[in-house]
Amino acid sequence: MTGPDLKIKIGGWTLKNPIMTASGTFGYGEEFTPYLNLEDLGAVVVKGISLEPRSGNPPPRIVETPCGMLNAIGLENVGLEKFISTKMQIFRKYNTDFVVNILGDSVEEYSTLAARLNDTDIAAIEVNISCPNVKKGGVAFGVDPQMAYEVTQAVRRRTDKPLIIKLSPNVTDITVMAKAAEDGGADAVSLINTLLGMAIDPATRKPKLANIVGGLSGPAIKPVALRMVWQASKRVRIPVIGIGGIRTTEDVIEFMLAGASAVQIGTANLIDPGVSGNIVKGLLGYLKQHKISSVRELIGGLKTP
Amino acid sequence: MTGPDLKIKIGGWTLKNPIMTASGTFGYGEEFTPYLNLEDLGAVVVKGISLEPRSGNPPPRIVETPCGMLNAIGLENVGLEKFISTKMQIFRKYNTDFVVNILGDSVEEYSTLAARLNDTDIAAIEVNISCPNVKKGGVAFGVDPQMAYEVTQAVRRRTDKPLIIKLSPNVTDITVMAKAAEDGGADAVSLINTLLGMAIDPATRKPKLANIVGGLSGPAIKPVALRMVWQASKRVRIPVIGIGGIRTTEDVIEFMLAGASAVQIGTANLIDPGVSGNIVKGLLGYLKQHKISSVRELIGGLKTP
Amino acid sequence: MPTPRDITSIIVENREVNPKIFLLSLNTSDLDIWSEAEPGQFAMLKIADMSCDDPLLRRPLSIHNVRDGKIQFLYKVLGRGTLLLSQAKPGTALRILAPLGNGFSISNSKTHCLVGGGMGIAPLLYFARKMKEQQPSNTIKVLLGARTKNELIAVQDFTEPGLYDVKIATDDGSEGHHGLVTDLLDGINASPGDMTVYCCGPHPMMKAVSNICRKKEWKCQISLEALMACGMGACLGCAVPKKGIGIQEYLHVCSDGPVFKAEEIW
Amino acid sequence: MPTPRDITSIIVENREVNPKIFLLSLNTSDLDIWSEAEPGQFAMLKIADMSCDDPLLRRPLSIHNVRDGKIQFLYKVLGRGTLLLSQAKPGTALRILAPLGNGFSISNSKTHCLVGGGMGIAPLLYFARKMKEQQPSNTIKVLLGARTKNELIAVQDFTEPGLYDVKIATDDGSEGHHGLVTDLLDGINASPGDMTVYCCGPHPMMKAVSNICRKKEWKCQISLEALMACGMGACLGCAVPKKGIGIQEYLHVCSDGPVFKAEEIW
Ligand SMILES: Cc1cc2nc3c(=O)[nH]c(=O)nc-3n(C[C@H](O)[C@H](O)[C@H](O)COP(=O)(O)OP(=O)(O)OC[C@H]3O[C@@H](n4cnc5c(N)ncnc54)[C@H](O)[C@@H]3O)c2cc1C
Ligand SMILES: Cc1cc2nc3c(=O)[nH]c(=O)nc-3n(C[C@H](O)[C@H](O)[C@H](O)COP(=O)(O)OP(=O)(O)OC[C@H]3O[C@@H](n4cnc5c(N)ncnc54)[C@H](O)[C@@H]3O)c2cc1C
Ligand SMILES: Cc1cc2nc3c(=O)[nH]c(=O)nc-3n(C[C@H](O)[C@H](O)[C@H](O)COP(=O)(O)O)c2cc1C
Ligand SMILES: Cc1cc2nc3c(=O)[nH]c(=O)nc-3n(C[C@H](O)[C@H](O)[C@H](O)COP(=O)(O)O)c2cc1C
Ligand code: FES
Ligand code: FES
Repeated sequence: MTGPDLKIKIGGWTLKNPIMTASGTFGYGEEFTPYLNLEDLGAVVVKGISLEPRSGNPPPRIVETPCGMLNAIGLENVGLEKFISTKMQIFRKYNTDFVVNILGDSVEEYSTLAARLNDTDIAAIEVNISCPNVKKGGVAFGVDPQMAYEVTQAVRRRTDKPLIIKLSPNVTDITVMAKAAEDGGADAVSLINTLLGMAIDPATRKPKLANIVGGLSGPAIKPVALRMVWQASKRVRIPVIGIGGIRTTEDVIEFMLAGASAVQIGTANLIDPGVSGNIVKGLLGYLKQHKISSVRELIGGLKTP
Repeated sequence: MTGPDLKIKIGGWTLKNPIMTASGTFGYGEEFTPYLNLEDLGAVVVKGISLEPRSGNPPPRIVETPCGMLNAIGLENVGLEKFISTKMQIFRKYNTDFVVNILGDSVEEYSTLAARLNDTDIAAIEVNISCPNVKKGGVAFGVDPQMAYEVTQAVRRRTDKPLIIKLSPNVTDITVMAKAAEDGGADAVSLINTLLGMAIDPATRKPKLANIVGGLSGPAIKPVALRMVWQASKRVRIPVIGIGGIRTTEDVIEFMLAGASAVQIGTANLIDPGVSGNIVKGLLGYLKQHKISSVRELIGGLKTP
Repeated sequence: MPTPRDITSIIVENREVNPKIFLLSLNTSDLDIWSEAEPGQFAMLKIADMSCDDPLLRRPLSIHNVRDGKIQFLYKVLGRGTLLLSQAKPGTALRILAPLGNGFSISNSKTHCLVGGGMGIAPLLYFARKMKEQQPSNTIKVLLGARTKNELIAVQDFTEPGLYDVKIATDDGSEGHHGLVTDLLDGINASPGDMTVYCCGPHPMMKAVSNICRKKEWKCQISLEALMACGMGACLGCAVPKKGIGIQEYLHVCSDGPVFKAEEIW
Repeated sequence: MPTPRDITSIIVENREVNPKIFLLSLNTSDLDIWSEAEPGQFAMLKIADMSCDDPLLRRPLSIHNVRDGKIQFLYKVLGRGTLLLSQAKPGTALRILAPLGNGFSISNSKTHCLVGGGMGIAPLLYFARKMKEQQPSNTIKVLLGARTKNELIAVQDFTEPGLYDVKIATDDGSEGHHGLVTDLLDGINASPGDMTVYCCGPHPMMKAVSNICRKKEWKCQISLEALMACGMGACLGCAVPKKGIGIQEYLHVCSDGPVFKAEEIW
């Protein structure tokens, strides 16, 4: 007897199951090997990589908020070349698909990153467009459909890897952003990145983050994420990857019913490092129990009046 | 010895203290008289009123989410005339400032509401612009600066009451919306209204709200609200009224440090009906303890690098 | 009706009486509230301390009994809120907003029939007791139903000799009549005007009971449930569709109910 | 270094030893982790059950002692997380991720001086014990400081006769030297190379200690704190500025520390 089919396709890429980890919450993967088997996961998305190393923001960089957390890590990373020469070697030890999340200050930087990564054996590229476009006055790529379209198209031209555009939720209409990514040639969109938030210490009268503002993640944002995934998946034909506050198998099912083809687990990894592996098992159990032969049957299965 | 000064000004209106209740979470005020003295509050903002009565959305209308709740009440209300003839009579029993929150489907509806309310003895008008503009294809007034400007201006022309425009957080740039309200002639902006969200029941595969999507409120949204208040208050000269997840005196201080001149307490009233009165006491205690002579000293007092 | 208050009460006992069903007894210095409370009214409880945001909202529970200076609730563990409540030890303080809503009102019929299904039995005990106290000569029939014996609650309180005329039904026949509690109701003969039915239970059961009552021209009161945020008429979250033609209007379970005349709804 | 694990442990004792300071003892079937743990390493504890979102994150606590098959933590109630922990009764299960980070490393000096201030004393006990076990002939000086007597912790464990040379300072003079613990350190004479200082306490105190050490050319290890989300190097949240010129770089308290050589930081 064969078990339920957990496979999911994104462009030409077949994932063994729809459970990925979210960029910036799973290190470079290896940190989690004491708690789960990386090979059980659909994919591992690593911390965002830029062309040059970045040292990130001064501390405090994180603060807990009701059912969530704010982070202002400042995209600290080792830079592309060191990433390829060291971290990528580690990936090779595991029979797991690795996705590299990239970030840049300009369309050119994104293109260069994509071109260079195209020659490596990673499974896919995820583009974090929640970064300021230095040339266009620092407005984030992710809040302007035209800029999102341009960066998608530029990256698309330089890679034939599966291309995922990661959308910012800090926009009036997420469907416009999803469509811009689709029109630019993305194979999938992933959403949501963090909501922009802030916390203040009334005792010191200072912001709790040195950067003043930071990104809100965790269970608190799940309702917003679910809504955006539902809206975006009705608008575009490419797969939608759901992200935001996921920490149980039920959460995954909700996101898939809303229209997600796969999901990414973020903040939950920080609290419960084995959670992503447990969710893969939980999902398999759920499908068996409900006699669902393929996980794909869940996608967009929401019953609306 | 005189105690600390809690008074706050919005336009020509002086509030006895900066603590108001948020529309839709405090009924018409009287429901709360067993738990607090309405006269202790800076102002009571009542449930949104439309020209005609509205029966609201079918149930389920509410659902709890992590540290928050979604509501899709559907703006159920008794309509302007019944409101004036019945509910408003009740206000007169209390020496409290009442603010009426209005909502409409078109600029004309808002104008008519404002004109009619201008002849009553309410303290101020708050305009909920998170409503769809039926004539402009159902896009909410609150997500389009031009529409927000127009509705503000139209209401402004019909009333000399203090005019508060209540902003939706579901926008890319809250400062643009705040500026549109200021340019339209508002005396203050209040923010944030609820974040659009969604919840799904994995067992039934149905949305948990009959309306599918609803508004997220409660502690979960506080970091987003605080950030928007901070951004908006740096952009406009009129007072900003902070709303979102407030449930303690400390929360109020944080919002005021971020730039709010006053605050509104929403979801917390539903959980702890005496909370708004307790916060007034708490604020007074805080000022005394820290030997701050006027609550106005807190406004915008955030220390940033 | 007594004015509701928001008080702190201490758990005296919190005991599993049937699988997943707990009897919660609270002590309070403010017993007035409870002695004035009408049967069918409810309380909003904050399970954990007020500063805890998970779960955020209070939970509604019907007053099950007021006995020996204690208030009792009977509740089933369903989700996180009731799970946490079931784990609370004696001595724990709870915040309670009560009494809320409109309870059952004793009609002037000769015979009264209380029909409870599953957890819907909970509010009926206090009602039966109060009615017996206030109108000792009334005939009180009690019909209790559940899916299975294990889910039948408070039976021994009702079957105390000489109080009520009690009949039981279980879906699986593990106790009493093998079938629905509505079968028992259908079997009763009483002329219109002589009989009032008071019903609390699952939605389909209440609907069936109200259909029987309409057919037999009996008066019928039903106690509804809804998801609630405030329990006090402030949020308008607990809407229930009102019977009527034209534009759909809504009633609010917490402030217009939870007990309604059946004809207001169906 | 042992591989960290994520285990469930049961509270055996959770006792207030000083005002607002609790000694937490846990039982675990997985004692290997603890016997291998290096002094100065820490654990991330989830106070309530994993499904509770308030508070959301685990909290870091240093290993205070491993004794009689139990692991002990000594913690101060500061905010909501530690408050809830302090209310947990024996029998409660905690999720524990441990052992994490890099602990103290015993240098080859002749004399070792452990300097603890306030809650910073907590991790030093296990270190003192391990050092005594592994290098019984070492001279171990222990300098303990606090604002006042009530905040001095674990003193009786250190002052067990024959183990360590203990000196105490309090800011208000309520016990030992009336003044700062750094005064005591300043009073010690030892030539460079003969002495290593291991320090844990408030930031300004550690900075002062490291200044004294630099002046006297003593080696100095410091144990830093930072707000942490994961405790295992995944989130990069626990950054601490690295000493250096040019572009500011950061170290990470959970994975590069919590124990650092003072010269890495200052
Ligand atoms: C007026 C009133 C009186 C009640 N009296 C009792 C009583 O005496 N004993 C008792 O056991 N229960 C009673 N209930 C139901 C009780 O309030 C719910 O079971 C409880 O709120 C569930 O909380 P939870 O956190 O455990 O579950 P949640 O996690 O909130 O939900 C678990 C499941 O229960 C459903 N649910 C949640 N709240 C309600 C609700 N208010 N009504 C119906 N279903 C709900 C949810 O949709 C979900 O499917 C009453 C409800 C009302 C409105
Ligand atoms: C490696 C490490 C080891 C530690 N060992 C111990 C120990 O053995 N005993 C002990 O009592 N405490 C120890 N701490 C500090 C302890 O983690 C915090 O006191 C605790 O997390 C506070 O949680 P809370 O929920 O009670 O407070 P919160 O409500 O989270 O915060 C209350 C106050 O404490 C501050 N705070 C919160 N977390 C930290 C932190 N990680 N470091 C410093 N300040 C913080 C906050 O900024 C705030 O001002 C250690 C911290 C680290 C990083
Ligand atoms: C500490 C931290 C660091 C993050 N770093 C990145 C990053 O480098 N690139 C990126 O695209 N998203 C980053 N994110 C966003 C997450 O990948 C994810 O989109 C977001 O946290 C929402 O999911 P969650 O609620 O499950 O955490 C980060 C999130 C956190 C909490
Ligand atoms: C049940 C409910 C009903 C609401 N109704 C209205 C309304 O009629 N008009 C309005 O402008 N805002 C309404 N709001 C939004 C609140 O006034 C407030 O802006 C929002 O809830 C955020 O604040 P909070 O987190 O303190 O609740 C409603 C909120 C809730 C929870
Ligand atoms: S629960 Fe709020 S009005 Fe009924
Ligand atoms: S706490 Fe996450 S990297 Fe240190």
